[in-house]
Amino acid sequence: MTDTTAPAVQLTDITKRFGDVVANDSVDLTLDRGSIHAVIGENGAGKTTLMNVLYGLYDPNEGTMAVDGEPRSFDSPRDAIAAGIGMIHQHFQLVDNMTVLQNIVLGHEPSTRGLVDEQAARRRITDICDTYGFSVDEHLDTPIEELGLGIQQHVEIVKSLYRGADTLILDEPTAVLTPQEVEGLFDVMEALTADGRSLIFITHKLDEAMHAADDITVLRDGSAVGTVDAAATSQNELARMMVGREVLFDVDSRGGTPGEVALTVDGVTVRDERGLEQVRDVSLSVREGEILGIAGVEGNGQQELIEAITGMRTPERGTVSLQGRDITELSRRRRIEDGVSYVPGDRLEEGLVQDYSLVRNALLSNQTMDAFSDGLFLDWQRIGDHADEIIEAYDVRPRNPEATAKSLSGGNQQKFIVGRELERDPSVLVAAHPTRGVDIGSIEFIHQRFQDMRAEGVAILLVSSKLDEVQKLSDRTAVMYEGSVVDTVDPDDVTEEELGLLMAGRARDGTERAARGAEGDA
Amino acid sequence: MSDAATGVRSLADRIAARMLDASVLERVVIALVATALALLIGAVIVAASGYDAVEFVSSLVYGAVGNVSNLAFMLRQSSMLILTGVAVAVAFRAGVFNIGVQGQFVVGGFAATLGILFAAPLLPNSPVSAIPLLALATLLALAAGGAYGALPGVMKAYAGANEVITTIMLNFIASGVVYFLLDAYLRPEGAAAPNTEQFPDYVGLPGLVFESPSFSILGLGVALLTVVVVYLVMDRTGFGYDLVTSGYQEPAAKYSGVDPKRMIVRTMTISGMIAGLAGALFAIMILGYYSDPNTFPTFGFDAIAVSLLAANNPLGVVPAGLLFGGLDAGGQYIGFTLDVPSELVDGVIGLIVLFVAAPELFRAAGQHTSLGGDRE
Amino acid sequence: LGGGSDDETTTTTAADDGGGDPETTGETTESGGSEGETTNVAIVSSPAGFGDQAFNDLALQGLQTAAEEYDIEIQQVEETNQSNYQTVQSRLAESTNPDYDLVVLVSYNHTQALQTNAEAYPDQNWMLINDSIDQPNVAGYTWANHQMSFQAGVLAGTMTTRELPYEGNSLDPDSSTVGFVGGVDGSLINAFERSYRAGVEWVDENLDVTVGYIGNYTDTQTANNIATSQYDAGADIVYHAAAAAGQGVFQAAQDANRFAIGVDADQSVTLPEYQDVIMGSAVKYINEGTYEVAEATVQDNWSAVQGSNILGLEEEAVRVVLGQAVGDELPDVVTENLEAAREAIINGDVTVPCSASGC
Amino acid sequence: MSTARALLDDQRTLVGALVALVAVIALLLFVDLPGSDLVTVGALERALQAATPIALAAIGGLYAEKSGVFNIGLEGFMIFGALVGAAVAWLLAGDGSITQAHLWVAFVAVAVVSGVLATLFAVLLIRYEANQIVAGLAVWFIGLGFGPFAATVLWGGVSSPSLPNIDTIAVPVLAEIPVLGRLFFDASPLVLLTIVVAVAAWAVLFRTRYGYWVQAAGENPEALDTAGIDVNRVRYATVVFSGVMAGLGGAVLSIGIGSGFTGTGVTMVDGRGWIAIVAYLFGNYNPLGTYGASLLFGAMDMLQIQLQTIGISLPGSITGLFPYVAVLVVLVGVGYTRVPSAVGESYDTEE
Ligand SMILES: Nc1ncnc2c1ncn2[C@@H]1O[C@H](COP(=O)(O)OP(=O)(O)OP(=O)(O)O)[C@@H](O)[C@H]1O
Ligand SMILES: Nc1ncnc2c1ncn2[C@@H]1O[C@H](COP(=O)(O)OP(=O)(O)OP(=O)(O)O)[C@@H](O)[C@H]1O
Ligand SMILES: [Mg+2]
Ligand SMILES: [Mg+2]
Repeated sequence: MTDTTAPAVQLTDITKRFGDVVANDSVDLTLDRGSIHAVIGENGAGKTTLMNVLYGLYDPNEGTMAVDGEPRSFDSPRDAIAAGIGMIHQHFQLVDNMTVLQNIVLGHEPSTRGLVDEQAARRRITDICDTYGFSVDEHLDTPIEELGLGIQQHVEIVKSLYRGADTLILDEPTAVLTPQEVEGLFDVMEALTADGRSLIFITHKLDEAMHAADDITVLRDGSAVGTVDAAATSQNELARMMVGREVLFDVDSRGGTPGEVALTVDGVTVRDERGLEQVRDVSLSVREGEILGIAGVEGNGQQELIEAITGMRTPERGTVSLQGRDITELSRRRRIEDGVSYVPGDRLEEGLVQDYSLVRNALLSNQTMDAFSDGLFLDWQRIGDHADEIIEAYDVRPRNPEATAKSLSGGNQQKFIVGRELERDPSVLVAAHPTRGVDIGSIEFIHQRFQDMRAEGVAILLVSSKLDEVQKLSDRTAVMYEGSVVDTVDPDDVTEEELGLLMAGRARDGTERAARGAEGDA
Repeated sequence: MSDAATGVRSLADRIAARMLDASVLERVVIALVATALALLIGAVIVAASGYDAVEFVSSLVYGAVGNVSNLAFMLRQSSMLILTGVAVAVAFRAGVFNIGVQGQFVVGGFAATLGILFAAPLLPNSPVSAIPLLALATLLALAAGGAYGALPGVMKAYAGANEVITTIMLNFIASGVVYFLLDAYLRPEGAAAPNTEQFPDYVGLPGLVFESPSFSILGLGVALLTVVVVYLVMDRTGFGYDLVTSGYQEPAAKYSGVDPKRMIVRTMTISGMIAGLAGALFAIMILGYYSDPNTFPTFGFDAIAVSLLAANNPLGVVPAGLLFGGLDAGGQYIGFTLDVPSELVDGVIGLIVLFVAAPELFRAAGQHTSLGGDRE
Repeated sequence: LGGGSDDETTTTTAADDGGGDPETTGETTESGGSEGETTNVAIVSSPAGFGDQAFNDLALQGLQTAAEEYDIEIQQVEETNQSNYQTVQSRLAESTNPDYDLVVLVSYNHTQALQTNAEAYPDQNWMLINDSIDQPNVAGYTWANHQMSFQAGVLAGTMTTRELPYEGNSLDPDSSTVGFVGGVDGSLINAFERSYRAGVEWVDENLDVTVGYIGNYTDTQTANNIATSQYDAGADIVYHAAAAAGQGVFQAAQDANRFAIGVDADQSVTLPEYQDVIMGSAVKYINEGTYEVAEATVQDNWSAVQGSNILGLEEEAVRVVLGQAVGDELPDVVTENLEAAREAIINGDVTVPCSASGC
Repeated sequence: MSTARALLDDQRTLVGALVALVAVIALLLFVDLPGSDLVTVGALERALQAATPIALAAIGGLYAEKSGVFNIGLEGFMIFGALVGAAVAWLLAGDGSITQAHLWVAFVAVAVVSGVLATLFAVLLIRYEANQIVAGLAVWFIGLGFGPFAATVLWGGVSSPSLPNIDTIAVPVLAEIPVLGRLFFDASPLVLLTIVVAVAAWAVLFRTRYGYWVQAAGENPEALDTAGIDVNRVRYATVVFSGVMAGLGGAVLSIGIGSGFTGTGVTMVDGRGWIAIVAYLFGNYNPLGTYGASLLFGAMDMLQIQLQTIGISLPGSITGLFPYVAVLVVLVGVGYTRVPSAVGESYDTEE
């Protein structure tokens, strides 16, 4: 603590390039001691990159950093930790089968005569917990994997504090939390700043930033657009800064009249690998020529639900029907053949084979389509042509069908997958986050294609964490919370704010909803 | 124009295209460098042990291709290695480590033997009977090898048992049980050796080009045909695509409609069937009877090296099989011409496998070609 | 270390290879070298390989003895894959540099392959150990394993109820159990086991024999475990028929302070470190067989050895020799019983189960 | 949650099974039941001996895998260990006879040589990111080739001459305890040493910082890295350790309780390296459980011998397969053993 008046962290002119991509373009950021500084921006704006630079994971191409007024440069997180900086990643860095205590002390174990001194560790952790009101010390001997995400996040924070962090970076800490857990986190953040620690808080949610932070810095396309006082700004101003233009709700004519019911989900309950019930007794239906949007905070069962529909997962109870026919027992392959297309949320692992060329990837999930084989053998000629068509229509770059999938940027990978799945002439399309990481121009094109397909009578189930996308495209919106559909609403009748409340497990008017999620519980 | 002819032409085109592919080129280079390095180390060890390294290498070459009968022996070993190599490649390609090819090979050969020994007395004692006998033997070998491969497949898919270990255990078990059955039930009255009786004279493959009692060019033909079929299946059919995709990226395969558990079982079954076929060829072409499996060559293990050297590509198995057949033949020749213990050749094969497993070693050593190539 | 197996650097030297080209010589099988000219002999191992201090080494040793006396070059071929015997044999038969006058094949593993090759190479002379083939160019030599094992049984049966204090080792006269440790449980070793058992019972019907098989001829550790287990269970003498692995039996005997019986060679001589526990060995003179055939080859006297030669007690080709250290301590009744049993077998009064080649 | 429970339950079943085994053995020992012929103190003594090489290799393999490297080359390292042990003892003695001191020096030499070989192996795996399964198999092949080769160079045949082994040591007083005395205190010191190693390995893994690092390196290397510990250094250490332990396991076979090196067939190691892998899987990556599992396999070996000795006649070629079948049964039964999640993946720090 050399200079108590100096800012906790001062980033000046930070530039970080990945090849041609400028992830951070001379960004300035000042974190005042004892304050919370929010960093917001669209996907790919460069938030995480900036934090990784500060945490010593990346070397900046240009720019300087000062901690407590002293210029610093970090070769590795070890240096950053030594300088009192802690980071809680989007993906927790915890060892699942080790206990909470072991995780907290990892790398900084107090030892006596070679053995880890558990008592000493326990005392220090309990101290920290008492100071900030964590309940982590109640679970010290529990393996991480038995704890909920909320507690895991607390463990991460305690771990940083245990290592002596004065400055904490929280990268999208609320994305995986329930609203109650978010509240709890905000309390903790307040207690930390009250104790003189400084926090950087990354989020996509404007209201959270305004609620929790003292200052807000907005990043766009790698540059810092500006820093505002959280108390003196509005959501509209922030949105304008983020996107670079006025944000308007362009609710398209939804047009058309939906036809017969194409997809029915009836009383479906799904458990995950760990045996936890992720979807509870969900029923819904999608008609031909209709888009049913599913909104919800990620991790509320959307993924498991669509996996049950597309045949990636077997539901524990309930039925899935296609045009009135029960397909619950059908394999994924049969469902593809029967016209269920699926844009998966995980493009790296599921949507593409990273080592395959685009031509070979064009065949993925099309293996048994008659169009691509002449009886016994595959017709690589036709598959190649199809790959060309997708590349052309969806503006996939580079325009090289022989390029391997892994050499494409995330957005281009996504466009290729969407193209492949949409061009199969499905009768039902299930899409998870179809425009994630996709640039604005391509988003419009994909949205247009969704609307065209609706006009052609395709039944579309759209899962997206982007509320504006759901609002824009869907004819009806179902909101999922803790594995259940809490409400199904008409997008024209509901504001984004009201949707947000539903997603947080509350009633539209903001009142605490009678614990509906608890039905199948206990 | 027949379909077959166009098929062959487009196949040839594709092979040519493949060979020009940079990543294939890189693999070829890695394979060659790995082999050369392993041989070099072998020669150094030979020299360090006080033997003549030059003589070692030249005898190795002479023993493989020095004269017609050496060549026949090499091609015989190569045929076996190509077949078993393809068996390994199929599984490895799908991401399943079938180390049990040796056991499947033993069981397949045993089934073929049973078929021949039990059916021969029922058929007229004439060369015409060869056709149904060989057909029966082949079918039985395919079935037995396939079943013995499916077993660890099921254990992996449905009980999570690591296939590397189960298949190795099943190798030991196959040899033990086959030996027991052979000695207890198939050894002719009064004979001491645990051998079955000789197959009827007419059961065998005609020598044709080479006048070797244990090698027929038809055997090599069977191996090459298998290679072509496997290549076509892997490269040109939806099933092959499923299989290879499972090996590259299982979640993507599952997404595209592959049932991963079933795929494991199927892959192991096919791999076992090919190994079983190798067993039949071994019993019919090489031995002409069946014997204690503990005395068999370890084709099933060497096949792992063959397949790896070929980057698990069925076409690549052919040159790799020829190379290892040559090493085998040369090694044997060394065994009875030089003092150098022939086990050394086994060690050299192990070194080749080791080096092939670490392509980064060569990349780091400056063998950079334009593309990264793929790692499995 | 047994016999001369460590000075096996004897190899062909191209310089004094004076053999003519065999491919062009006459029809007769007597194409072997005449005296004064180097005789080339190749010996191919059984799958157990050389260094087994039994079978393979004995055969080799006979050739080496012959080489001391005559001008013989020996080429050792170690090949442990039975499926390669076909090729190894034909490669040796075809070889012109040197041209082999005799190829010795150790063990019946060669039989099937030789059936083809003996006909295919009528000019090549072969010696087949432990089996025979009816061809003019094959000398088959089989030793009566069953007879010598019977004798071993007589030795064990006679001693198990007696006392024999020797350097801390002893026999328990109250125990009436002896042991047998075999290599692979199959026809060949079964013959050892059954004849041994018959020999024991010939001495006294009420004696017990416990039996264990290793599963191979190499795992000394398991051999040791089996023998120890048998000593624990009351056996005081264990006979082994397990080639190289048999050393484990001697070790176990030393640890248990009991006795054992060796096989093939006089193991109290070839393994002197165990002479304090080796009461005797069931010996077959394979070395004399190979010597005999090598000599016949040198002297161009093939007809003397050609055909099937089964060598047993009568030919004095197998017998039980008493251990070089312990032997002197044994009571006379041992020699008497052994001699009585030998005569009974030769006269046909006793039928030994199984045959020279197996059960 | 349920997986964790399952793991705990699994531990309990294992412990339960071991307790039951000990109880049955005790019963058979002290009560004069027909089974008492089957389970003798001698058989137990030999089971402990048979468990020793397996347990050593298994504990090494356990550490490597716990840290994220599947060392499938244990069998190969055992072959090298067996060979080097025999060779060094033989060479040291020269023309004289081999003394106990020679044997102990040979053990140290095995540790050093195995350590060097394992370091090379570790460099290939960690630095050059070799495929762990393939490279491990290669080590086996190399052992199968160069082991007998070196034996031939040294001794003129694939096997060594018969060599003496480590003497048993009787601990005064303790050796007098009935049964236990003979089992542990009048036994090969290697048996006792291995038990000590197992306990120490347990303590290090679960009670020291190094143990924490090993566990984290295999489960979530990034977490360890960001905690400031070099993941690859941890892995180098465990891989080298596994090579040394497997080498010592091999040396136990050739000069510890055995009598020299046998190089025919799959050599005297005869699959024990593979069984070691199963032993630590069965022991659920717990060194004590692993020792128990090794003992179980040792006992299995003895069981088939005892069955033969008391005259229950199964063909030897079939009873010899007991351990392999047992491995299959164990693997299918506990196939769900939780494998550390980062096993097989190489780890690069970003940038
Ligand atoms: N390691 C990398 N190599 C190449 N490009 C990268 C790398 N990491 C990030 N990028 C690119 O840098 C840009 C900024 O990414 P960053 O992860 O910082 O975005 P973000 O603002 O955190 O987005 P999100 O809200 O989706 O987390 C993106 O275009 C991204 O694709
Ligand atoms: N982790 C990484 N390692 C190496 N290269 C990467 C990595 N991540 C991204 N890249 C490369 O960086 C480039 C930009 O990727 P990035 O993900 O930033 O694209 P993007 O901004 O999402 O693209 P788009 O504008 O199409 O959405 C691509 O060539 C991509 O292959
Ligand atoms: Mg981010
Ligand atoms: Mg992007």
